[in-house]
Formats: sequence, C-alpha cells, structure tokens
Amino acid sequence: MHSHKVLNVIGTVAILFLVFPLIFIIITSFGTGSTIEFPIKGFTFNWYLHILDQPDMISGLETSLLVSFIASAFGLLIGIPAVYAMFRGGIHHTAWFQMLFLSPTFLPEVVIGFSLYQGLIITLHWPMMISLIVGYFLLGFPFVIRLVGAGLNMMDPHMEEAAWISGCSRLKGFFKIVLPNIKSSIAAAFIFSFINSFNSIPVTLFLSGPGFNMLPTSILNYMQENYDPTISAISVILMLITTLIMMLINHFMGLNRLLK
Amino acid sequence: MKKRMILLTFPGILALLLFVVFPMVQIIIPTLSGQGSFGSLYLNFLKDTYNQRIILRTLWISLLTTIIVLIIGVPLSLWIARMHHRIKKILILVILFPMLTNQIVLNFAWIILLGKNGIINHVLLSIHLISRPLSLLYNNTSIVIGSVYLFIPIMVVSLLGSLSHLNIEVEEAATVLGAHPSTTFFKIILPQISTDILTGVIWVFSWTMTSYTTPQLLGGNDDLVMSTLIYQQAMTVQNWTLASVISIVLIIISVGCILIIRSLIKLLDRRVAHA
Amino acid sequence: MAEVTIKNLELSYDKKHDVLSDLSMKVKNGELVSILGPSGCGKTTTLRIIAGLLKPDHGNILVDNHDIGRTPVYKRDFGMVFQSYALFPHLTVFSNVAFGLKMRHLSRHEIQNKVKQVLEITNLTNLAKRFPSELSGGQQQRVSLARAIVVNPRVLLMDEPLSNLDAKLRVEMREDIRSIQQKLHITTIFVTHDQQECFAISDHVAVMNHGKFEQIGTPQDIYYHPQTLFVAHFVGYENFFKVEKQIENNEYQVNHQVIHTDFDHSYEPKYLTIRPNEIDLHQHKNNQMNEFNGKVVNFSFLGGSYRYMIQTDLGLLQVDQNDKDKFDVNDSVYVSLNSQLVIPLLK
Amino acid sequence: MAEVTIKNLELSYDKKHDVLSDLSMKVKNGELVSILGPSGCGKTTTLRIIAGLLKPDHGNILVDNHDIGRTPVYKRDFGMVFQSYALFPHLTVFSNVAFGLKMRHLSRHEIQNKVKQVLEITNLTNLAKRFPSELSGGQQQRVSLARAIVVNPRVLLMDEPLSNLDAKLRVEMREDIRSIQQKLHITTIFVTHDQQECFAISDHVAVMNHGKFEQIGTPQDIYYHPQTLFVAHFVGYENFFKVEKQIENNEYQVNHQVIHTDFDHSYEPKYLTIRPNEIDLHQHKNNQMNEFNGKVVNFSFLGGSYRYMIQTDLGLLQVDQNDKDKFDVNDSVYVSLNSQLVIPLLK
Amino acid sequence: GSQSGKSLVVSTFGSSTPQRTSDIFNPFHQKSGIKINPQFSNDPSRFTQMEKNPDSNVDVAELSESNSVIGMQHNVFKKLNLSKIKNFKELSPAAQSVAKKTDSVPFSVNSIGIMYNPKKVGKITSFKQLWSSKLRKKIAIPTMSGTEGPGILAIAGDVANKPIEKDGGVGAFQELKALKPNIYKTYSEGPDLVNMVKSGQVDVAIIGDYNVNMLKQADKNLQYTIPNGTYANYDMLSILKNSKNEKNAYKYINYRLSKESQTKVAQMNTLNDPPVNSNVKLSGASATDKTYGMPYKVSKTLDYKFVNSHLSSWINKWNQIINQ
Ligand SMILES: Nc1ncnc2c1ncn2[C@@H]1O[C@H](COP(=O)(O)OP(=O)(O)OP(=O)(O)O)[C@@H](O)[C@H]1O
Ligand SMILES: Nc1ncnc2c1ncn2[C@@H]1O[C@H](COP(=O)(O)OP(=O)(O)OP(=O)(O)O)[C@@H](O)[C@H]1O
Ligand SMILES: [Mg+2]
Ligand SMILES: [Mg+2]
Repeated sequence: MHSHKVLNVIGTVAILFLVFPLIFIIITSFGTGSTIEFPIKGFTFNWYLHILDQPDMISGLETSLLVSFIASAFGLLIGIPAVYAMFRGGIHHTAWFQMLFLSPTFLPEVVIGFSLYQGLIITLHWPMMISLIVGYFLLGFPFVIRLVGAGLNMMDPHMEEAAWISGCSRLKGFFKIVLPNIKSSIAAAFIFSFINSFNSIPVTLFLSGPGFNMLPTSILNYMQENYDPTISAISVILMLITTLIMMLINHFMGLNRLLK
Repeated sequence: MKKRMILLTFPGILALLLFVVFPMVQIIIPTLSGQGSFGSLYLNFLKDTYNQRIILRTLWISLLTTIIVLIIGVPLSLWIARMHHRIKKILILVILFPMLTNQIVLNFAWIILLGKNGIINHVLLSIHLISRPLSLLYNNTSIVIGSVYLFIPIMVVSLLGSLSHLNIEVEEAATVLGAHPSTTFFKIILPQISTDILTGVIWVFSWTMTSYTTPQLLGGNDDLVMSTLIYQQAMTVQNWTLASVISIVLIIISVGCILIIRSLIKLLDRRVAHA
Repeated sequence: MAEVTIKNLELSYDKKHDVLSDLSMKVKNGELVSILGPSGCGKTTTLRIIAGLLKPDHGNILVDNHDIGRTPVYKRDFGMVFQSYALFPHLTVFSNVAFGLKMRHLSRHEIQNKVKQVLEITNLTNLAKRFPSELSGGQQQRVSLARAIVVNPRVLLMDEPLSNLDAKLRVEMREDIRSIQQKLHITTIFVTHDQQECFAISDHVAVMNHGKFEQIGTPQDIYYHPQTLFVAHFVGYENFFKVEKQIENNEYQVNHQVIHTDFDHSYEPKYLTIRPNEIDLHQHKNNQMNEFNGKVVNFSFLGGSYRYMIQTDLGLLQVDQNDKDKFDVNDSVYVSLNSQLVIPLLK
Repeated sequence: MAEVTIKNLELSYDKKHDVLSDLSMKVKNGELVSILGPSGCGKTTTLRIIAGLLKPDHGNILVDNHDIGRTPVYKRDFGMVFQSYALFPHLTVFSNVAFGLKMRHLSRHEIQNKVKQVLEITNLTNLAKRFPSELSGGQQQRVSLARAIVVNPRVLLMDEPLSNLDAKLRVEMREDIRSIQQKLHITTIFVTHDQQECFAISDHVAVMNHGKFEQIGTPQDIYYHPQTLFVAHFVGYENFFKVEKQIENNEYQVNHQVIHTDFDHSYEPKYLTIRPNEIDLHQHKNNQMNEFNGKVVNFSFLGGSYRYMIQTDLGLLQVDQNDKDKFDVNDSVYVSLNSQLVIPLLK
Repeated sequence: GSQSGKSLVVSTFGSSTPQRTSDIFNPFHQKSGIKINPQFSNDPSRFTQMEKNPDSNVDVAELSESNSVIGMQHNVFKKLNLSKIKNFKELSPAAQSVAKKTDSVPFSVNSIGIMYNPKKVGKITSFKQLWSSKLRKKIAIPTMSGTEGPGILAIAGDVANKPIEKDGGVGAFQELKALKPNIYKTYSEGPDLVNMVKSGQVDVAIIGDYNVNMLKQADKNLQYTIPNGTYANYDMLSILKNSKNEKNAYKYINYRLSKESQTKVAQMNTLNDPPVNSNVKLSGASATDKTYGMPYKVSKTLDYKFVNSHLSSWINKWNQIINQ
C-alpha cells in the first residue's frame, strides 16, 4: 500500500539496470573462449580454477581483505566518537568539523595516493603498509561520518536522556542505548568504507611496494596481457564474498535493520 | 561537558590534519612558486582554451551524471525503503554488488553491452525502435551511463537510512489531506531528506569529477576529462607539479560547485518552508 | 456531509490475535460519533481503517452507501487528527495548516484567510511562524487539529485530539470543534478516552472493548443506561453487586442482602450498580429502604467532592460527598441506595 | 527521600522571550507536588531543568539543601516519565523496565521480581515480550511509567504520565502511583493539565502560567480559594464579575448590579467569581439575596449534569444542573448566587 | 635496501607474475641462493616511487626505456660498471650502445607493428598503407601517453619524410592529422582493443609486440606484421642509487642477460620476451610475431633524452589534434 505504481516501475527498471552488467559478467565467467565474449560458446568452470594459478591474486585477495578491514575499523574507531560529539555534544560550528571530516571526498584518488606517498613515506618515513592503511582509512572515513551521523540524527534524543536518568553514565548510555540504535548505520558505514577502499586502484598503486600485493592491482596487472574470463571469475568470487559478509551481518545484527 | 565532548573529535581532527592537510600543503607548495611568478602555473593552465574545454566537459558530465543519479536514485531508495524486510535484504545486496565488482571489469562489461553490435543496440534494433545502431560507446553518453551505474548505489546508501526512519504517519497525514502520492513525495518526503540528498549529491558530483577509470575506458578520443588529464601528466610525463596544479583546480572547482548546489538547495528549502 | 457505515470489520496484526472482530456502526450525515474505550482496545486501528491507511482483513467502509475500499486515501476528502500529531517537521505551523488547502488549489488569499481564522480558534496565531520542533506537546496537538478542520472535509476523524491539553483549553477547544462541526455539518468520528469530553460533544457514543463495540447510544443512554459491566464501569459506576437471585419482582439478593429496585422487572440483570455520587451517606440510621450500616475505610479529595470508601455488608462501597470534613476514617456511618437510581446490567 | 528546592529559575530558548521567569518552589521530603498549567506554559521545561537535562540561564536546584547544578544527570538518582515516552526501541518491555535496575547492579533475581511486580501494577504483564513499536499509545505510556518507578528513585519526575490513558485506567494508575509514592515516600513532581487528577493525587499544587507560578497551595486551597482570575478559571470557575466598586463592606457593584458576599471584607477583590454548579436555577422568583432574572440561551449535557448558558443582567452566566430536561432554550429563569460561595479574586 | 646478503628487491612489471616468479626468480634463487623480493606493478607508479623516494628499498629496477632514461637524468640509478656484466658482450650491438649511453642495460625489446584482418582490408606490409583512404575509421592506435606513443610519432615523421629529430615533430603531427580520419579510437588498455577488434569496430590496430597474443586469441583471422622502419623500445635493468646490495644486483643482471635465461623467457608459453642476447636462437612460434630476427635488425632506436624533453609538449599537441 505504501508503494506506488510509478515507484514500482522506476524501482524495477533501476534494479534491472544495476543487475544487467552483473549477470553479463557472471555469464562470461563460464565462457570457453579465451577472451571475454558474449554470448558464450561453451560452458566451463576452468577460469575459476585458473584463479588458483595466480598466486598474487590470491595473496592479494587476502591482504586486501585484511588491510581494508583494519582501515575501516580504524575509521569507525575515530569516526564514531567524532560524530557523537558533533551531533550530541552541543558543540558549536559543527559545519566546519563536517567540512574537514568530509574533505577526502573532494580529493581525486590519484592525489590521495601521491600526496600520502610524499607526506608519509618520503617525509615521515612511515612504513608502506601503515601508509596504505591510512590511504584506505581516508577513502572510508567520509562514509563513517555521514552514515553514522545520519543514524544518530534519526535517534530520539529523549531516549538517551531517559537512560541517564535511569542512572546510566554518558559513556555507558552510549554503549547501552546509542550504539544498539545506530548499529545498523555503523554496519552500513563499515561495509561502504570497506568496499570503497577494497576497490581503490590509484591509492593502491602508490602505496604498495615490494613484499605485498593488493587485489585491485593484481587484477590490473593481469589484464595488461590477458583478457580472459578469469577476471570475470574473480569478480564473481568477490560477489560471493559480499554475499557471505552480508549473511554474517544478517546473522549478527539483522540485515533488515541495516540502513534503517 | 561541551569541553570534554570536543575532545572526542580530536583523534579525527588530528588524523585529517596529518593525512589530508599536511600532505596537501606539501604538494601545493611547489605549484605556487614553479617557474615564473607566483601562481603563474595556474594561470597558464587556465588560459589554455583546450584546458578550458576539458574543464567544461568535466563539469557537464558530472552535472548530468548527478542529475540522472538523483532522478533514479531517490525513487529507487524510497522503493527499497518501503519494501518488505525480506525483499529489502535482497535489494540491498543487489545494490552492493556493483560497488564490489572491479571497476575495470564493469567498464568492460559496458563496452561490450554498449558497442555497435552490443546487446542494447541489438535489442533496440530488433524491436524496431531504431533503424541504425546508436553510437553509445566512446562518447559522453557512455561516460555518463558508466558513472550513473557506479554512483546510483552511493546515492541509495546516503538516502536509505533516513528514508527508513521517516515517520510514515506524516505522509499519511498528507495523503489524508488530499495529497496525491506524487505530491506527498515532492512536498513531504523530499524536504525531510533534503540534507541527505545534498550529501548524496556532493558524493556523486565530486566522485564523478575525480573518477578516472570510467572516463578513461568508456570515453572516446575527444572525451578527455580533468582526472584523465591529471593521470596523463602524473604517470606519463612524470610532471607532478602540473598534475598537482590540475588537481588543485579540480578540487577548487568541485568544492565551489558543491557550495553553489548547497546554497541553491538551502534557498529552495526556505521557499518550501515558508511557502 | 456524508454518511459513514462500517461493516463487519476484522483485523489482526499478527494473524493470530484479533485486534478488531466484527465491528459495525453507522454514522449519519453530519453526526458526531465518539468511540470511547480503554487503552489498546483498537480505537486507533479502527480510525486508520476508516481513513484507508490500513486494509482490514475483512469488512467494508461505505460512504453514502458506496464502498470506498478501492478509493485511494487522497481522494477520500477526509480529515484526520493523528494521536501522534504527525506534523510536517519541515513546515511552519502556518504551512502545516495551509497544506490541505493548497492541495485543494485554493487561491493564496483564501488560504491566508482560512488559515488565519483556524489559527485563531486554536489559539496559535502567535506561533504561526514556528516549526513543530519548537512547540510544546499541547501546541503541537492544536496544530494537528487546525490542519484537519481547516479543509472542511467530508468526514473528520480525530484520534484523541485533545488529550494533551489542559482542562480549560480542552473545554474551549471541544466546544469549538462541536460548533464548527455543527455549523459545517461535518460527519465526525472522534476517538477519546475522556468520558466527559465524549458526552459533551457527541451525538452518539460507541463504547469499545477488546475490538468490539459493547454499546452504541446517545450520551444519555450510555450514561444513564449502561448495559454491561464494562460500560458501566467506564462511565463512572463504581459499585457493582452480583445478583445472586431474584427474590420478588423488584427485589434482588446480593451478598445475602436484599436490594429493592424500581426498573422494569422483565430485565434479567446479572449485576446491579449505582454511582458513587448517588449513594446517600449519613451518620445516623434513617430507616430508609436499602439502608446499610458501614465503616469509613479511607477518603480522598477529588476537587469539589470527597470520595469515601465504606465497608458494608454489601461489600466495599465508593461514595462521593460534596461536604468537606464530614466523616473521618473509622467513623461508623449509614449508606442508603435510592432504589430509583439502582440500575440493572445484562452482563 | 529528599527535599527539592528550585530557586529563581530563568530560561529562554531564543535569548529573547523568557519561557521561565523567576520560578521558585519547595517540595518537601516525600511530598507529591503537581505542576498544573495550560499548554505551553513551561511545565516540561521546568521538569527538564530539575532533571538536569537543560541548563537554566539563571537559578539553582537544591536537593536537601545541596546545589546539584554540577551533579551529572546519571548520578542524581532521579526517575522521569517523558511526555513522549522515550522508550528504548531496541529493548522489549521487560528490558526497558529492567534497565535502571541493571544500572544499579541488582541481582538477576531481584530484577525479575521487581520488574514483574511493576508490570503487574501497570497492567503490562502480558506485553512483557513486545517491543515498543508493537504497543498502542497508552501501553507505551505505561511502560514509560513502569520504567521510572521501578528503580525507587530519590526524586520522581513525571511529565503528564497519564494523558493517553482512559478515565478508568487513569484513576487506577493514579491511585497506584499515589500509593507507591506514599509507601516508598518518594519526593515526586508531577506535571499535568488534568485538574481532577492533580487534586486527587497531590499534597500541593503549583499552578503555572506563562513561566511563573500563580499560586502554590494544597488542592483544597487551590480549589476553594483560588487567588487569581487565571487560577480560578483553571480550576473550574466560569462566572467572573469585574468589581466596579465596593458599595458597602460586603457589597460590591458589578455591571451596575449589586452582589452580596460573606468573605472577609478586608480583601480588595478585583473580581468576584462562583462555580457553575454553585448557582441556583429556578423557574420562579424566590426573592432571595443575589437573585437575578435571565433567559436560557443554550445547554449541553456534561455527563451527570447539564450546563445552561443564561443571559442575565450580570452578563452571560454558566450554570450546571443535575436535573434532566428541566429548562429549554428561551425559557425565562431566575438565578441566585449563594453569598457564601461567591469568592474574591485579587487579580 | 635489503640488508641480508641472500636477498634482493626487484621492482618489475606487473604482467605475467606467475611466469616471472617461476621462470626467472625461482631459477635464479636455485642457482645463486639469492631470494628475490619482488614488487609487481605498472611502470609509471613504480618509477614515481623510486624517483621521489631515495629510501625505497628497491635494489634492481626493470623499467621501460623512457623511464630508465628519465631516471638517469634525475640521478636515480647507479652508473653501471659494464665490466661486471659478463654477458654484456653477447648483447646485440644496438642494445650495447643504448646501455653505454645510459645508466641501464636492456634485457628485452619491443617494437611497433600492425595487427590487421586480411579478409577485410587485404594485406598490409608498410606503415604508409595506414594512410590509405580505404581504412576510414578502421584503425585503433595507442595513445601518446602509452609506451608506443613516441614511436608512432616518429613513424609518422618518417612517412612524411620529416624525421622528428629534425623539426621536433612538427611535420609528424601534420602527418598524424592526415591519419585522423582513419582512426576509430585511441586506446590505452589492451583489453579495450580486444573489445574493439572482437566487436568488429576496427580492422587494423597499431600495437606493441606484447599485445599480439591477446589479440590473436580474440580473433584467429588476425595477422601481425612488423614493417620495416619500426622503432625498437627496450626494457632495461638498473641498480638504484641507494642499493646496498650491489653484488647481488650484478648477479641478477648477469643472470637476466644470460643466454639460458633469455632463451627461457623468450618462449611463447612463458613471458614471450624478445631477447637482446645475440646468442639466443629461437624457433617455431616463439620466433615469430615479435621483435626478433629480421624485425629487430631493421628496427630503429629513438633517442629518449630527446623524446623525454619533448614529451610533454607532444602530449599536449596530441591531445589537441587527435583527442579533438
Ligand atoms: N504494529 C502493531 N503490531 C502488533 N500489535 C499492534 C500494533 N499496533 C497496535 N497493536 C496492538 O493492537 C491493539 C490495538 O491498538 P490501537 O493502537 O488501535 O489501540 P487504541 O485503542 O488506539 O489504544 P490507545 O488508547 O492506547 O491509543 C493494542 O493491543 C496494540 O498492542
Ligand atoms: N526547542 C524549543 N525552541 C523554542 N521554543 C520552545 C522549544 N521547546 C519549547 N518551546 C516553547 O517554550 C514554551 C514552554 O514549552 P514547554 O514544553 O515547557 O510547555 P509545557 O508546559 O510542557 O506544555 P504542554 O502542556 O503543551 O506540554 C512553549 O511556548 C514552547 O513553544
Ligand atoms: Mg490509539
Ligand atoms: Mg509538556
């Protein structure tokens, strides 16, 4: 009853639009041709097996997952207190804080990569891995500020007050009342900062060095001389990983509350 | 209380000063004094009519993308927000997939789909909607299609939370008062999420401005944009100073545009509020 | 300006427990009918179904004998005051009220005038430029009310529109609502839990309990002739006597005592009842009919009267007295029940 | 278990218009004081300041003579019922109520018992496992109430805790609140706009108007001896006569007529007033004191009584009568004002 | 740099990483006991890192000729002691002369060739044919900012008889302008080109050797030719200025230039890198379609010092003429 015909049409068309290339990629990953082609001529799982022959794609996948995870967690750790202070702390001039916190959005990723290389690695002699985590952190941080901020704004402020009066300190009230009510926003912020850093090529190009591979650059490297369905296959694997992560989140905090 | 609260922002402020402001200052400094007088690099860049065209093209593509994303993204978010839990779960997943799929792979998918012999032309031809294949690829159209595809999820994400939190009774009140669902949408729902729309717009606009992969792969020869220009200067010519100059120009332009959009929305908002 | 009929409504939120079961009622053209009932009995649910905001599992809503089940909400030309106000948070008080008029494409000038007039009635003129978040609870409620009545709807639905107002304002507002409703002849359904309010304002009252109407009638009917224990309790009867047996035509045995009554003895009452203020309380035995000895257990001030709890052979009685400080706890007293005021309940 | 003093509170939300101005009051140990006042007068604001949720621009809150201005909210050991309920949406009814007890580190067993007990009092036992979004308005309000009282706080603050309940439940609940409050001797401040509720439950009543206390006193004081026009109007006086001059010690000129009174003539009243139910209405001239001729303009049923509007030489009078159908519109009648019941107002 | 005497950090191209590991690093480790710690990534970003950060712990860099020359100009590398490279004498004379002019030594070579579909456009044997009006909108060429960019400009100059060394590319750009109607699109990524070829949008493409296999897999009908007058473009080895592992670095360079290693990586089924060691003999499929044998002998070299000094303005011009 709450949806409407026009909405149904736009929604369905938009979802089809979003799904269309994905289906295409999934189909091509099973093609027998030695380059990506559509429609496919035969059906094979070989390209999935072929991923196993690419050790740096596999190690890249592991490192990418780990580094993106650490960077996103770091973003939440720094972002959530800041957001709380901005929206619930009665601080003045929050617009300026927001401007600063959202500033990474305006930087081209090449510039983030290059400027961090100059600033952290050359000037401050920070290790490559730490700098990479910083770069990924910058890619995810605006998500934390925005999504968690929106979640907080939506929460009835009287609720927290009721907790204080019940004898809950501000800190405890934060964990017992605020956090459970914004956990879906936090989950969303985590997912998006994770994805955004996980996929970044330009930042990774500058901030990776001898000793470790990252998945996006491995894929890029692979494609320089190969254009076979392996890259479709790895994309499909990534979709499966997403599904898995979402199922985990669903299990622990209920996906229906996600983005709610 | 307020004083202690402000402490909570310090880690964030520190991080951004160290990771954004400090490195940016480092790359800006050489651009100011580079050969010749103060700021001459910027002037030279901006004076060139070819560069001006690139700037305009970049702006045009970003603006168009943002508008289309807005037109599709807002109803889509509302549609998803009002879905039953179970369907909503699946839809959120579908929204996430494009984001997690490698951008290069996605763009190649678009190349194949949009090509002269691609599926889209094929379908359009077979239903006789067109008589000759459309040239959808390697022009502004394909860049916009590719960007819209990438950024719809971003818009949905920035809206979905607030939309799910909207008090349904407020809309019901409007409906009972005789507002057609479309009126309710424009006069009641949109104004309540205007700040979230603004964020979505900021994100989509600035990311289209700065994104590199899509214009590089889907654009034609005459579709150079600022980010591809930055890449060219930085990676091929190794001219980091000029690349920095272009980046700074790009950043200033996108921040400027965002400020304009922001004040426009505010203006609109006030008119809605006091109408 | 329309006759509303609800027919056999049924609804359950969880497909297990019925919230509404077989609800029927008719509201005549231009009438004001109140739905009176305890918290959680399904009043809001009923109103939402009538407005079209909720689909019943079963049953119909007819307006002027046309089933409007398929008419979209926005075409029904109804007005509604929400229990939670549901104000438009992004609009000022003025624009909130003007909204419905704009939807009806009135001229700016007309809108200005009508809104001004309604804001005056609702005492909101000074707050016209504020946003809902800057109003007190009662002020918000008044905006919600103003917004619903300004459009002069075919049917006006109000969900406890006055619950957050003070007594004085409540009386003023209910009189305003009543006079507007009568002047414009708007068919109105009014949900409330306030007995007095409901009696003062309604043509008919429907008393609801657990998703059913227990009794529908004029205020006087409900007030003087409640038919069930529930309704009686709800409209202020406090003393209930379970009838053990009918001794003679007009005499009933209660707790081994006999109560004389005056009503038509063809009734077969399950209970007898009388209001606290209809029991006579005196210090000495008067040898009246229905007189019983008792002891004061407790008393409290109600504003204008005192309520005494008296332990008697009939059980614990509640008695209201206007006089101050007449009796004290533990005083021995006599109560007498006017046989004309004792009424029968059927269940 | 604590004495609360509020001293010279001042507050304005916008730095221009004072919402509270120079508000002072003392609530003794174990007392229940109601704040009674019209919508928007500043009741919620006052309560929030006492709770520590809002900083006043000026003034202090003392508990047992200690200024608690710097004590953080959570250390105050207060309880509060919010006007908007403010339930925790992610917790069940049970956990909502148990929350404060957990903060006080009670054993599981104790928590179970206490919560159970309170849920019973508030009629919520069956709903213990529901989430707030699955409750009706009144049910939510009861949860909010249960949550506040279960912890047995030093000071209990309640913001219209019963406004969404039906009359019957309201009476039950207010009696429960009163008896718990008295048994545990909890100092309580109770905000309401319901006169009767406030009188039934309070040791003292503070009547608030435009951010000031107009009168503080016992319920009887307020009811029988209102001192200002505002208070009188608020507690049910409807007939006001502006005193034109004092003719003799006990005689005052009103609208060119003379009214005889019985009160201490050292008062210098600005107005005289009498309740609608204290005016005698009869068909024929009785030649009593303060008798005036009039005409019935209008009448309505209030539940138990009828209110007549009578046009007289004194002006339009409101008169309540218990009898049904005694007079009709346009009947000529006589009213007489019992001189003992006419009271003076100072402003 | 890597302090341990038994390891070496090598920064190399990101393509075919499994083969690089199995066919270069592992055999080298077995032979010398030195473990390679590789950095795989694209040429420009690795070079930026080395250039901007003297403290990067890279010992040996494998880079394109263009970046190697910039590296020399910017003092990024150690001057090579050619006498420490035992295999140096086995290198082709052209490679030797490039090594002597720079701080780096070539280990492989690519050149520019033409991939075409003879069924659609007939046989192509010379660059000149690309200007034919029959090829309208049928050609894909790499962008100026890619590895082949300068070579294409030089070829255009040769076709116009106005060598770029003489007029700084003015005549060459004139000639490119004339080619423009035939250009369907400039491409920057190999897969992009594959898509164009597969979907039949182009029939002719100017490419570097390393894209041959990818294209031939995409369309069996394609033919590759390296016309006379093509330009060679070396991949070079350099030792970074701050390397503390010079001994191991020379061992690696020696290995990389050895006949054994060069033969191995020149095979079709591994890296398919054309050798610069003259003693390497290839046969069969591995000997064709690459800058080996005749094509290598007739290829010309570019002076990358000259190229690099003009590159910025050329890219500008290219943008304005071709990307227009
Ligand atoms: N969304 C829901 N899910 C499950 N049960 C619900 C829901 N909404 C209401 N209920 C239940 O349905 C019953 C009727 O609710 P309704 O809101 O109609 O009551 P009401 O008569 O308006 O009460 P009140 O006077 O307290 O507002 C209540 O017992 C309530 O708990
Ligand atoms: N956030 C705010 N900003 C500006 N004005 C406010 C704000 N909150 C309340 N007010 C104003 O302050 C006055 C007092 O408000 P308050 O909420 O204390 O009233 P109240 O006595 O509790 O009324 P009610 O019985 O209607 O709840 C009102 O006139 C209200 O409009
Ligand atoms: Mg309700
Ligand atoms: Mg209030």
